[in-house]
Amino acid sequence: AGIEGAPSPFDKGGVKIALISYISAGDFFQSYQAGAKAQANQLGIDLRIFPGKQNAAEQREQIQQAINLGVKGIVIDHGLPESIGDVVQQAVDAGIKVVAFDVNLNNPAVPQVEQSDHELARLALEQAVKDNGGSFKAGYVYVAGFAPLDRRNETWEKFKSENPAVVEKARFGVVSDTTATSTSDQAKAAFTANRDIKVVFAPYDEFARGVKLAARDLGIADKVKIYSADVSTADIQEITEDGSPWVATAATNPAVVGAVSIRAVALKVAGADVPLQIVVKPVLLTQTALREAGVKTIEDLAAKLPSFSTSDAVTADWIPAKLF
Amino acid sequence: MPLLQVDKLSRSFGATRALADADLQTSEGEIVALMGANGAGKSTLVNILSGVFPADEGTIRFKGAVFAPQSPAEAVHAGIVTVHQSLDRVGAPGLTVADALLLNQYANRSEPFFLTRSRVKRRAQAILDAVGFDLPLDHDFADLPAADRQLVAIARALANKASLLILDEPTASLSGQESRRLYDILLRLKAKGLSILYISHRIADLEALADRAAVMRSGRVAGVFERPIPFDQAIETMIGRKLSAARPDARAAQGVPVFTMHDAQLLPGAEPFDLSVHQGEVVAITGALGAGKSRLLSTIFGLHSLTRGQMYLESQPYAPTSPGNAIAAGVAMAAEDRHQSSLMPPDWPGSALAETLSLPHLAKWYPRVFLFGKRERQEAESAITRLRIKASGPFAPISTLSGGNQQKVVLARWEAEPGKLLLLDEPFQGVDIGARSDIIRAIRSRTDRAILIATSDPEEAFEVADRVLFIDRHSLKSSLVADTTHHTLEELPS
Amino acid sequence: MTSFNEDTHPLPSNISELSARQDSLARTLQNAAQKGAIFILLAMLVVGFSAAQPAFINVVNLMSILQAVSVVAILGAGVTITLAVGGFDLSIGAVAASSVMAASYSMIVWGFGVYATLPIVLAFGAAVGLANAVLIVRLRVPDLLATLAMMFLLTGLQLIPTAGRSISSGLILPNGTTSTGAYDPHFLLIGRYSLFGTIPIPVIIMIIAAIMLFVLTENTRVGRLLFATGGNEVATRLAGASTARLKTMAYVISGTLASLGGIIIAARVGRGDVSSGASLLMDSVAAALIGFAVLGLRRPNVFGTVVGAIFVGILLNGLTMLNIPYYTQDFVKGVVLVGALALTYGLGRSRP
Amino acid sequence: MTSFNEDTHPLPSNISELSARQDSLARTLQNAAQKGAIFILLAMLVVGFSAAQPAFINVVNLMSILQAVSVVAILGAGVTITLAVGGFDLSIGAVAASSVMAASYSMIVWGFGVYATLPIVLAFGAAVGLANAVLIVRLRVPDLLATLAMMFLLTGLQLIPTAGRSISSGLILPNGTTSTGAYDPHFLLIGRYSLFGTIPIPVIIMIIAAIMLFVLTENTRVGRLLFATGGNEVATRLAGASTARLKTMAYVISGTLASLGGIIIAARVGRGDVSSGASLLMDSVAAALIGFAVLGLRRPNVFGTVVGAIFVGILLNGLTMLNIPYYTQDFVKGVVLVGALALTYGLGRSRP
Ligand SMILES: Nc1ncnc2c1ncn2[C@@H]1O[C@H](COP(=O)(O)OP(=O)(O)OP(=O)(O)O)[C@@H](O)[C@H]1O
Ligand SMILES: Nc1ncnc2c1ncn2[C@@H]1O[C@H](COP(=O)(O)OP(=O)(O)OP(=O)(O)O)[C@@H](O)[C@H]1O
Ligand SMILES: [Mg+2]
Ligand SMILES: [Mg+2]
Repeated sequence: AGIEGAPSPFDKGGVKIALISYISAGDFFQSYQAGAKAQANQLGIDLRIFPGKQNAAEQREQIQQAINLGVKGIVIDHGLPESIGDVVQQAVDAGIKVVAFDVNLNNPAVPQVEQSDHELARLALEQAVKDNGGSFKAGYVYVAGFAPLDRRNETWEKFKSENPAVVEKARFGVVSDTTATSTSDQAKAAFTANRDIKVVFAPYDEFARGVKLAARDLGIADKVKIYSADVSTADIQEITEDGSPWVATAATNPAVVGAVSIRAVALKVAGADVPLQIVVKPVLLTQTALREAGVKTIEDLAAKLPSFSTSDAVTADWIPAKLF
Repeated sequence: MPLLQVDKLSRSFGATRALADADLQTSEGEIVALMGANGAGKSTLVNILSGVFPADEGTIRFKGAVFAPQSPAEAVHAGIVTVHQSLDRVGAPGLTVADALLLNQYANRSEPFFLTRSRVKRRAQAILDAVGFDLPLDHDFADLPAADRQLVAIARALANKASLLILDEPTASLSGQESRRLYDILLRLKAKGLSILYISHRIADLEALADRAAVMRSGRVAGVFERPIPFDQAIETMIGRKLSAARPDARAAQGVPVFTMHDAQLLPGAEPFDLSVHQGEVVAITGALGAGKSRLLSTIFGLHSLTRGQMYLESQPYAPTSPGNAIAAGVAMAAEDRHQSSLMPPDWPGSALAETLSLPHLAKWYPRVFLFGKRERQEAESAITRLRIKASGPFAPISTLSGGNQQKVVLARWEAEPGKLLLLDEPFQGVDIGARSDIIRAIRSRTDRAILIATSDPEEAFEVADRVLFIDRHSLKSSLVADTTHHTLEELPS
Repeated sequence: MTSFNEDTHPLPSNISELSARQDSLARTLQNAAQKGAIFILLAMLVVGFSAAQPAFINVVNLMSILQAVSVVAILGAGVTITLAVGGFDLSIGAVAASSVMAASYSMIVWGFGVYATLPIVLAFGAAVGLANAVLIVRLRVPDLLATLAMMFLLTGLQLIPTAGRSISSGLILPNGTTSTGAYDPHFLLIGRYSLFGTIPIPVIIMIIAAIMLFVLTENTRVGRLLFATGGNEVATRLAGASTARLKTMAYVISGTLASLGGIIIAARVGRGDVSSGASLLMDSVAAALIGFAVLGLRRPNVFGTVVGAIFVGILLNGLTMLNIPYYTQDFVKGVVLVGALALTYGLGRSRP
Repeated sequence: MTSFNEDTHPLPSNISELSARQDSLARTLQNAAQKGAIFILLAMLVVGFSAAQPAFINVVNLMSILQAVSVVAILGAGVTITLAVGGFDLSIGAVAASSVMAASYSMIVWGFGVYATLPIVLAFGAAVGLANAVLIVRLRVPDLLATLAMMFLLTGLQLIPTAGRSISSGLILPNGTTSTGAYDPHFLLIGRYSLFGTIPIPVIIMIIAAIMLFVLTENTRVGRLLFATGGNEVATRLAGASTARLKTMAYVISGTLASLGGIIIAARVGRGDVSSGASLLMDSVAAALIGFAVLGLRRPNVFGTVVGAIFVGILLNGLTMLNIPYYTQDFVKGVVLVGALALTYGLGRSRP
């Protein structure tokens, strides 16, 4: 089933597009995929989703597999530029249109959709300064080696050098099966050792959840404030809960980013021009704002905060406006 | 100059002095029998000579030079080849019988690096042919019955170039036929100048082979006897007392049979037979290797089912489906090959003497679920005195007992509780002559049950039983009533 | 598995080197050092950490250490039981992870409360244990293989009902309906309440589970038979016990304990979080294996497992207090482990 | 491990059920079905996938399947060897991951080329294997425990030189200097070049390694002794072999193979990525264990391991082609595994 009035090949429908993820597990990526799928449905795209297992070598195979399958376009969702750069070039050479999300391939033929981790971290940190002034003792949750966290870390490092009165007293973090509880175990140790920590920057919602649990367990929820990035329904509930120390998070809607990625690749397949950089702006969600608006779930959020649920980035008149 | 000269060799395990200043000599072309009660220190001496562990004190001279092997490989390299007592030290599961036969050759690199299946088979067959044994070369070693494992160990040892051959109870699970074949080979090797140290509790072995007998007692060599060896005197030196006539008085079978088999067929194609065992009666079953002794006993114990026929226990139909079933009905079995069938590995819970004893009786001895109380200890202490088990205490790890003493513990286990029918498969493997009569007396002192013993040694059968049955191709053939007449091997159908 | 035992006994002990020659004082000392190696190390850690950071030794912190290790200790006890019967349960991590999902699903999608959810989740764990047992006992699939397959199966299965998303209030199901349930506040107390304001419930659960399993394995008939099955299955069968039933029991206990661990995680996190359970598995296996060294027993034992879990917990907590970067922590954990093991196993065994 | 073997031998056969009663034709058929279960399933999968998606069966796709499984197969072969000596190497995943880091460090920080990097990395793997062997053979730490400790140690160690960051060109080291090296293009070819444009180098490496190890384990003296060590260490020592040397050899081979796997990953990925190799351990263990079932051997064997790896590779590739979501894939993998195992092990063993 094609779309009437759409440029070829979307007028006939059944366009094969591959979505190749580096990571599939977790709410963010599932939500991203859901957005992509929804957008693809509307455009009559036959979307092939390749599962990501945080295995860069396998991602290479999958790109090759997609080429074998004869897809018209490929969306790359995260990954390591070094490991996929050359296969992406192969795909481009084979006439396949490629769009990348949050991975800088440095390839003029490959537009990049960005949710801008730097921007996310900056928004959260600015809020922290607004709430606590420019001088405070901070705890910081970070695990190196995860690209988004590494990028958010760059902003944190820059922030520290610009605000010398902000002191990082403790740095901890675990990524495991039970990221939240393991992080909370560490946070408890860190709080116990450093009673003067007033602000915790936890730029990943699982981290923030763990820190909140620790603060609650230690009975110091009223003495610390947590700033984070990303959002989910569960997060909203945790943030708006009575006495929650989790006061703000900066986030984009992953579903929207997914949709934008599909639109970008569709436009390229249709032969339209697409900017090389497509930024989906994050929004800052504070505890107060969420409570006032009575937001309970992501869906509420999308309904009450249109800037969260839609993006006018890369669109065309033949693409239906409403996503869900 | 003697080939091997052992001087004042000592070795202790904790408080136990397993070897205490033992002296021994062997010369080329001589078979020296090493006799001694269970726990006398025979295997300890063997282990030191074959490099399994070192001595604490004393010297060994081999071929004139001081010899103190640090590993089994070193001993083998020097020309000392050993068949060890326990059968769980022969081969490995997952390897074929052919591989097990060639294991020494693999280890000393006399086989080429690359192997082909056909070559391995050919070489293994050659080893078997040299000794005239017949074994299934392609089978997994773990599937071999105890006797066949023993054959593997012997064949393999004989295939090595050795100047001293040590055999620690090589005939413990062999029948007369294989034993006699082994005698032939050993005598031939001896004629070629090989020196052989031979350990056995079977007088028949020693009569056939020994040029000299060294008798060990409490870690020392207490006496040396030249051929013709006065066995009565040797045994007295060994156990410190005269051996009373082991054969107990024959008793008339009492009342109704405890256990009967009717028209029973063990395997398809085997001839059906009848069997009945009466209360207070000891019936022995003997026959060649693979004749079906173990099959018969384990069928009664619920490990297999009859292909035809019925069994009755005290006139009730009896058809156990598992050992648990059989035990509940009052039938107990001490299986052959104690390592596989009865003992826990070292250091594992349940590996102490008392715990080995109590395993089948836990529910009876500890009805309240928790293992509190002294029952286990008491039972163990009583067994130790009753059967003269040599151990450092009721909770001595079973692996620190000598082979014969381990076997006594296994027997004591089933002797500890009353029952209707007791099945003993090769019960006297490695048990010394003195202890055997102790055990028989202990077993017979209870008249409340029937006992069925499987043994490959006909002499032993006549020694212990009121009645001896002969089994061939999985079918019971003839029944001989034991009497004081001394049956010789030749009288038996073969 | 018997192989552990064999590994530590290059030769059965009746032919192995014994230290009788050494004079008995030295021997006793060495023996004590060997048995106590882990405890000596533990004491050194505690003293060191307390000196460097006095807050380490306060009760609240000690409680948070116990709380942190409770799940691993409970799962480790399950591994211990399966090790005792000569098996190995690789599925516990996945069982715990899917129990988190099951608990969340029960409350959020089905709208059940704590009293319905607990039995459902525990039954789920027991059922997985039973399935493992069927594979192992009936179909004779080797333990590692059967539980590994089960691990993969559960890792996938837990994601299917929600199409891979985590479960929290307002979850939109694959069929489009929005679920209206929420975590029962009483359920959350399991993870968040502290008795007398000091002893967290998970710690109490851990202690009860540990004591029960300790008594079961060390002081009961069944425990003896469980170990006997692992030591020599044939011998145990010939002694009249049903090893099939014993093994089944071990796997069912292990599965149930894993789901108990999952319940605690769910009650701490307050949502159904997607994970494979791989790191939980590794940590519990580590605890169970370190347990071999505790008291120098060299065999699976529940007490050792719990001590092993606490040992690692103390190490990680202390290092975090000293603000040691996380990547150094794994390294230190490895080094300390190797050291403790070398001490326990290496002592008194000078000969190769 | 002996325990595998014991599992398959519930009773020594002289007291176990004999199958002689069954008539021989039925038995032969059953035997064939049992030995071939995995192959029959494999054939069914291939036919099914090809029917549903013709692109599945083309050469390029089959090669990418082989390429995808090459690392797992190589690591699995290492696990197989350690299983053969009755041990278990849990550190291989970590060795592979740290080899990726080592290779990257060598090229990017030290500026070495491919010819210096390869021996360095392989030597690193061998050294880890040796360290494992020292723990196991000299200090008598149980295999699982020693290699688990090594796993933790390496997981931490690999992060220390770069303070936990991935290694790519322009990396800023903890001491503040910027590294100037880059991946040697020749090194990258190891992961990315295809012989005759069709056969990728990793596949060739896998085939060579598999053949060498297959011959070593199945057709040499040493191979027999390795299996003998695993089956009965005491017996093997008493036969005059040095089981210490054999075990050491097995762990060194295993470590070296793991670093070889790491080299392939590094050459495919093109940078030192911290997260690489997370699931490698489980996947290789799975391959090695599935290998037991291949040909119905019920013991570790290199051929089976490779087939096991390919089996899983085909399954995952086909499911992906059919656009099955990732969580369903894990589930299907588990179900197929359970099925294959039940078939192989369950057949011909009707009695519990
Ligand atoms: N008809 C048959 N079908 C199957 N196996 C048979 C048959 N006849 C003989 N056998 C073999 O013979 C062996 C008989 O073993 P069994 O242990 O019962 O004999 P045994 O007399 O106790 O031998 P041993 O003296 O070694 O204890 C079996 O292992 C079996 O392999
Ligand atoms: N590892 C050990 N630890 C403690 N005691 C041991 C150990 N090995 C042997 N012993 C003891 O040493 C003594 C001699 O044992 P040995 O095995 O040499 O006896 P044996 O003469 O071979 O007896 P058998 O005829 O029963 O085989 C026994 O008392 C035994 O308990
Ligand atoms: Mg002996
Ligand atoms: Mg027999």
